[in-house]
Amino acid sequence: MAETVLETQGLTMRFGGVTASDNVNFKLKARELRCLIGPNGAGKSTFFKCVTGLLTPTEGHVFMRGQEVTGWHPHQIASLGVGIKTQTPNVLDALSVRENIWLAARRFHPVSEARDRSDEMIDRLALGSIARSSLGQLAHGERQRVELGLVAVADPWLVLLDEPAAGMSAQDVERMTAIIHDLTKTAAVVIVEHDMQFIRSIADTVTVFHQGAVLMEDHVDRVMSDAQVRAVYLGKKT
Amino acid sequence: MDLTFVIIVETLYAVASLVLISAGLAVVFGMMKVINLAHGEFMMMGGYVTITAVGLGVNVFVAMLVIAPLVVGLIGLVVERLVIRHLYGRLVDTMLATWGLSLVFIGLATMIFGNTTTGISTPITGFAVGNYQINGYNFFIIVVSIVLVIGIYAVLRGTRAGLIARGAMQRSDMAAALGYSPDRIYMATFFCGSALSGLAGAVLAPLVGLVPTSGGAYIAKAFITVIAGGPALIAGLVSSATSFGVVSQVFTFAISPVFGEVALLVLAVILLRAMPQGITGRLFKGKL
Amino acid sequence: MSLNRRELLGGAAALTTAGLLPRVAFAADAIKLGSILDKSGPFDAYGKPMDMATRLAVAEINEAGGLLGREVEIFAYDTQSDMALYSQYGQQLTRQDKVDVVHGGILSASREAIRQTMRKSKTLYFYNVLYEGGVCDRNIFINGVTPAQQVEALVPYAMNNSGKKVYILAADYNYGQITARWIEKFVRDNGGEVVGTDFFPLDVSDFGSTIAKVQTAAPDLVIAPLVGGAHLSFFRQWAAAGMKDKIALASTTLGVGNEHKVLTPEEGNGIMCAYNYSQELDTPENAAFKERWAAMFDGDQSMHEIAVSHYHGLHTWAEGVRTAGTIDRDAVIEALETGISITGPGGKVTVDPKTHHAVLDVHLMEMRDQKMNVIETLPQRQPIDTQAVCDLSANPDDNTQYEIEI
Amino acid sequence: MARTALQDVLLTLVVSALLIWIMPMLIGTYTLTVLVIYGMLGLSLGLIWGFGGILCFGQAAFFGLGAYTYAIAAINIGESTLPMLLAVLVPAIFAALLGAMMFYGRLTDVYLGVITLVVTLILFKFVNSTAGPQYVIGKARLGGFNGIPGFQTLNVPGDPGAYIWGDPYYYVCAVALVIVFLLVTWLLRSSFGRIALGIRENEVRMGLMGYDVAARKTVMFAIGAAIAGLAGALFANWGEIVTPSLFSLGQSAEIIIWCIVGGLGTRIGPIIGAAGLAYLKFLLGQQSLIDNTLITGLILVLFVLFLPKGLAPAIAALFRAVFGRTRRKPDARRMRRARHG
Repeated sequence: MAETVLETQGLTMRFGGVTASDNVNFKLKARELRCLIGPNGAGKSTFFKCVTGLLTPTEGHVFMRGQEVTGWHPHQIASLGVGIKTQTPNVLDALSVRENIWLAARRFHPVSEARDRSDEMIDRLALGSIARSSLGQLAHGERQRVELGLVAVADPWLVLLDEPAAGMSAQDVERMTAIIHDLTKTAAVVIVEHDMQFIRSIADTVTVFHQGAVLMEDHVDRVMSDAQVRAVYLGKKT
Repeated sequence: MDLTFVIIVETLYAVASLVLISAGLAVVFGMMKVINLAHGEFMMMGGYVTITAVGLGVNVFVAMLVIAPLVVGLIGLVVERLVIRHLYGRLVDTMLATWGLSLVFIGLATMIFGNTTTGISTPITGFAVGNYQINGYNFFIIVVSIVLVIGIYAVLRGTRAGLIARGAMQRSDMAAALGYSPDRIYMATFFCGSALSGLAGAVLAPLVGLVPTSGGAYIAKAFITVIAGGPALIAGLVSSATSFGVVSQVFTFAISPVFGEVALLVLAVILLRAMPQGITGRLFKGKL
Repeated sequence: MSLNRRELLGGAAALTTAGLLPRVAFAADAIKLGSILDKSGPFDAYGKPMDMATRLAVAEINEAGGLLGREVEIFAYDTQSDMALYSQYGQQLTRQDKVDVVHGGILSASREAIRQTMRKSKTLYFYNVLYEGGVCDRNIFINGVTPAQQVEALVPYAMNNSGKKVYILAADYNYGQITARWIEKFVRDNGGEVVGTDFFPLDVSDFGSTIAKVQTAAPDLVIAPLVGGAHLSFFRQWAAAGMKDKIALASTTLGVGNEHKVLTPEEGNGIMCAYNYSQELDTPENAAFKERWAAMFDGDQSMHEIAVSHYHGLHTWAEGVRTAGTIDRDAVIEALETGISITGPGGKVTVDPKTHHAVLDVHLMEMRDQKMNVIETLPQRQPIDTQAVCDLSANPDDNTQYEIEI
Repeated sequence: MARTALQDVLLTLVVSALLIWIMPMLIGTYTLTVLVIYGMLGLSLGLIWGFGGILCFGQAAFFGLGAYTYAIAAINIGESTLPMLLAVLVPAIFAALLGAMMFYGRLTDVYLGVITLVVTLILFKFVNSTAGPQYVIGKARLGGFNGIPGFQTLNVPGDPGAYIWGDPYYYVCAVALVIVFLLVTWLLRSSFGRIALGIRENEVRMGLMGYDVAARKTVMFAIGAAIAGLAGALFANWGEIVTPSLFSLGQSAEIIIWCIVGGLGTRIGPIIGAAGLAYLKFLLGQQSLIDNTLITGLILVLFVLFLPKGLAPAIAALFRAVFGRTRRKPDARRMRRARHG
């Protein structure tokens, strides 16, 4: 049995009178790939933010590799070896692709090793041709890819991705899927996603959120065919 | 007993004058997210306009309440067209440009009026409360501030322009979507803000000696009051002016005016540290 | 030893820089007078008339044939009310322009910023402004009024006109602090009592709470050594509160920069003060002086206490040079130390050899309709405060500003 | 970074050696000294604002703190070496505490500006009201508005009698500026500097990468304060008096104007801006036709409107245009973001 890398117990987040995340118990094993789905406002993103330290939960606990991290700052969580990609592309616009990736690698490695690793990552992501361009000049898909590179270059054992495929072309999505599969060789991956196409192509186990709570958690095929899920979410979509 | 009354009046006056000196800045900041660091100099100009007008034989109240706001408002309009207009959306750049403008105005005022302190006498006489004499003009300032706050509230709540303004405050693109040119809204707002600054400077002029650098004494206080007040225009203005006014007066009476000022500043640091979005960023959310 | 080293370095620097300046050669024949004043910025109300006084005095000296048959040329710098510029221009005057004497400095801070520079470069220095007293340095001559000269006269006069309980409101800096202590001493000496003292930094302009506080103490007299534009607010707020007719008011500073012309008659009337000069002084010297001033500056009448003090200083220096027969610093100092006197618009001014301060007339005045009417003249007051601590004939190497223990 | 580190250092050394040699022939060394000191002060803000994205409205506070620390320590100690060190350390520690308070509170932008402004005001008001005899530190009276004159000025370390004064002092200050400049260059080339640049660009991303943003900004802030403190101590030695006006908002304003005019996001820009504008102010003091403040204000307004990147990048662009060397133009976005921190 693989180790549990991420666990939440009774995770609850309230904003004023609204309960955005309601008593969520969640477990993720090493090298597992998990998608979180649910309609808008189902609490996926709140859950994501509580786990990554962008929000401090009102109640409940977050554990990573058995270590309680509730209320930690994002940088402390990231320092454990957790890679995080937020919903909107969060990159360093004025710096070049190489500098972006180098900065991520430098956090965990000395200068020269960071350089080698970022070169390697640029090759792996096929970014060589634009390595010197600044991020502000790149297309959306390229920026998303670079951000994934930032996450991957740090050798995380847990990766949290918020809508990685949003707004990307089919070709970009394909490339993204390959990168994510690559990541699962060494890391557990959590993906918050809307795009059903993408989820079908990548997911194994899926957790469905509804009104802040976990509605069901099962294999993607069974989830897709579940009547209740279809009712709250898919039915309106497809 | 008499002293208590005097202290209450002085405290009310402190709060009122903070409201008065911050109102113009608050309007411009609230609506346009522009921090006008030349605000103090607009007040200074309000003072000079009043003194000049009174010198030309105009009734002092007319000069203070009508002429000064109008003239300073027009100066504001020119400034908006020439400078601010080009810098919308660039908060720090507008701060720097208006800072530069404030220096320009100080320089101009020095060249025109010289550095000699000038002033006019207070048009309202003092009166006795028990054993104490009170400055009657303080009441005038308190009344002007109250009228001002109610006036701003009424305009925002009750008029069409106020509705548009509130819309622009929430979402600057919304007014545009409704078919109002944001350019004109900004122009109007800046005019109003400048006029309020001019009014404040005019009303306070009889109490202080006026020199071209007088504005510097106000801008820091107004800036702090507005930022600490946070996003809600009226609630923010009143709540932060009240906290600062009361605290500074308590320390002024208990120790000395210097401690009063320092207490105000220390409170500002604590407030902003505890509520980085200002008082109304945390409390009174969604109020005006 | 260290001093010699400095001189050497300073001299070398002046040589290299002077070589590049052609105008030095042009002015070689004239006596060079350095002037360093705030002609702009917040203190220009003091500085501008002082600058005019400089030009008037030098014009008079030159019209009378100059000094030692040489013309006096002014090297003037505007320090823009910025203390850092005093250091800068002070160096410029001594090292580059190599002037023979420097007149100037307004605030005590500005004097202290350049005094050591003048001393090190052996440039004779005149500071001609009313100040807190106590400077003891053979290189400097001071003919402003000191607290003892002024307060000793003002306090009994003001107390006689009001009563024995006194409240002091003073500017919170060197001058105000020291003057407040002198006021306290003289109030006690005259059988009175100080019921309260408050100090205000120079930028305080709201005195509402203070006025309430003063009323709680219920004094007969308020003495206010307040300084500058912000503090002027006190006098207006005091009048606005209707206090003018309830408690008497005296000041050691109001009027020095012609502030009484800014206050309305209702605000200013009845305020008591004591200075070396008032435009209303009824003497032939003053009448002639005002006429010459008006003739030179298109009818201007902005002369005030410290501008006249400055004017006195310039003529005192000129008299010293004439007596010495040379512009050599040491010779001029010795000549001045003989106790030279001049008679100017403020009366007779005599150099006190022991302190390098001035023995002068103090006039008691009362403000009335934007004028400072002279009530009484107390002739030839000694600077007894500085005399108590400073004796340059016994200790010529002294170089301190004493704070006189009272 | 186009040039290698070695080229950068060599270029700096050659250019500065030339300037140190030539400038005294054009301007008196006494004036030159203060221009050099202001240059250092400009550089201190240029570093934390242009490269750290921290908009500080109170850089003068650290300048004044350095000057006062030096004056007070020099009166008490009587030899200048330790006071110089203290003058660097005290502002740095003060900034570290203030920075930690602000950055761990996640204050940014205008709020940062307000806090630094308020802290400067508090310091100014406090120092300004210390005229009374009760305000004494050791043997040093704080002196209130009049400041502290008459302290031991810079001497050859270990020999309190051997003053460094006049021309030699100019060379000391100029060399100090070159050393600080090289240290800043080194800092910006190091990982710390590149990470700081990343933080300026996007704090959230740098946090998600695992960098402790607040700690790094605090350190950056403290380094800027240390440089400002050193400039303050040198200034105290130059003027031989320290006054509260060192802490004033006007002084802070000037530093900001220097940076804007010289060019943010460059190392040399703030130095040029500082020296140039200070010299202009000095020249204007010799005329009375136009008010000085007016000109300063006009310069600031015109630069913000028409040359928001400042002189240094503009001159560099001109240079490239004239000599026809094509290099990738600096991204407009980069400069703007730098300003907004």
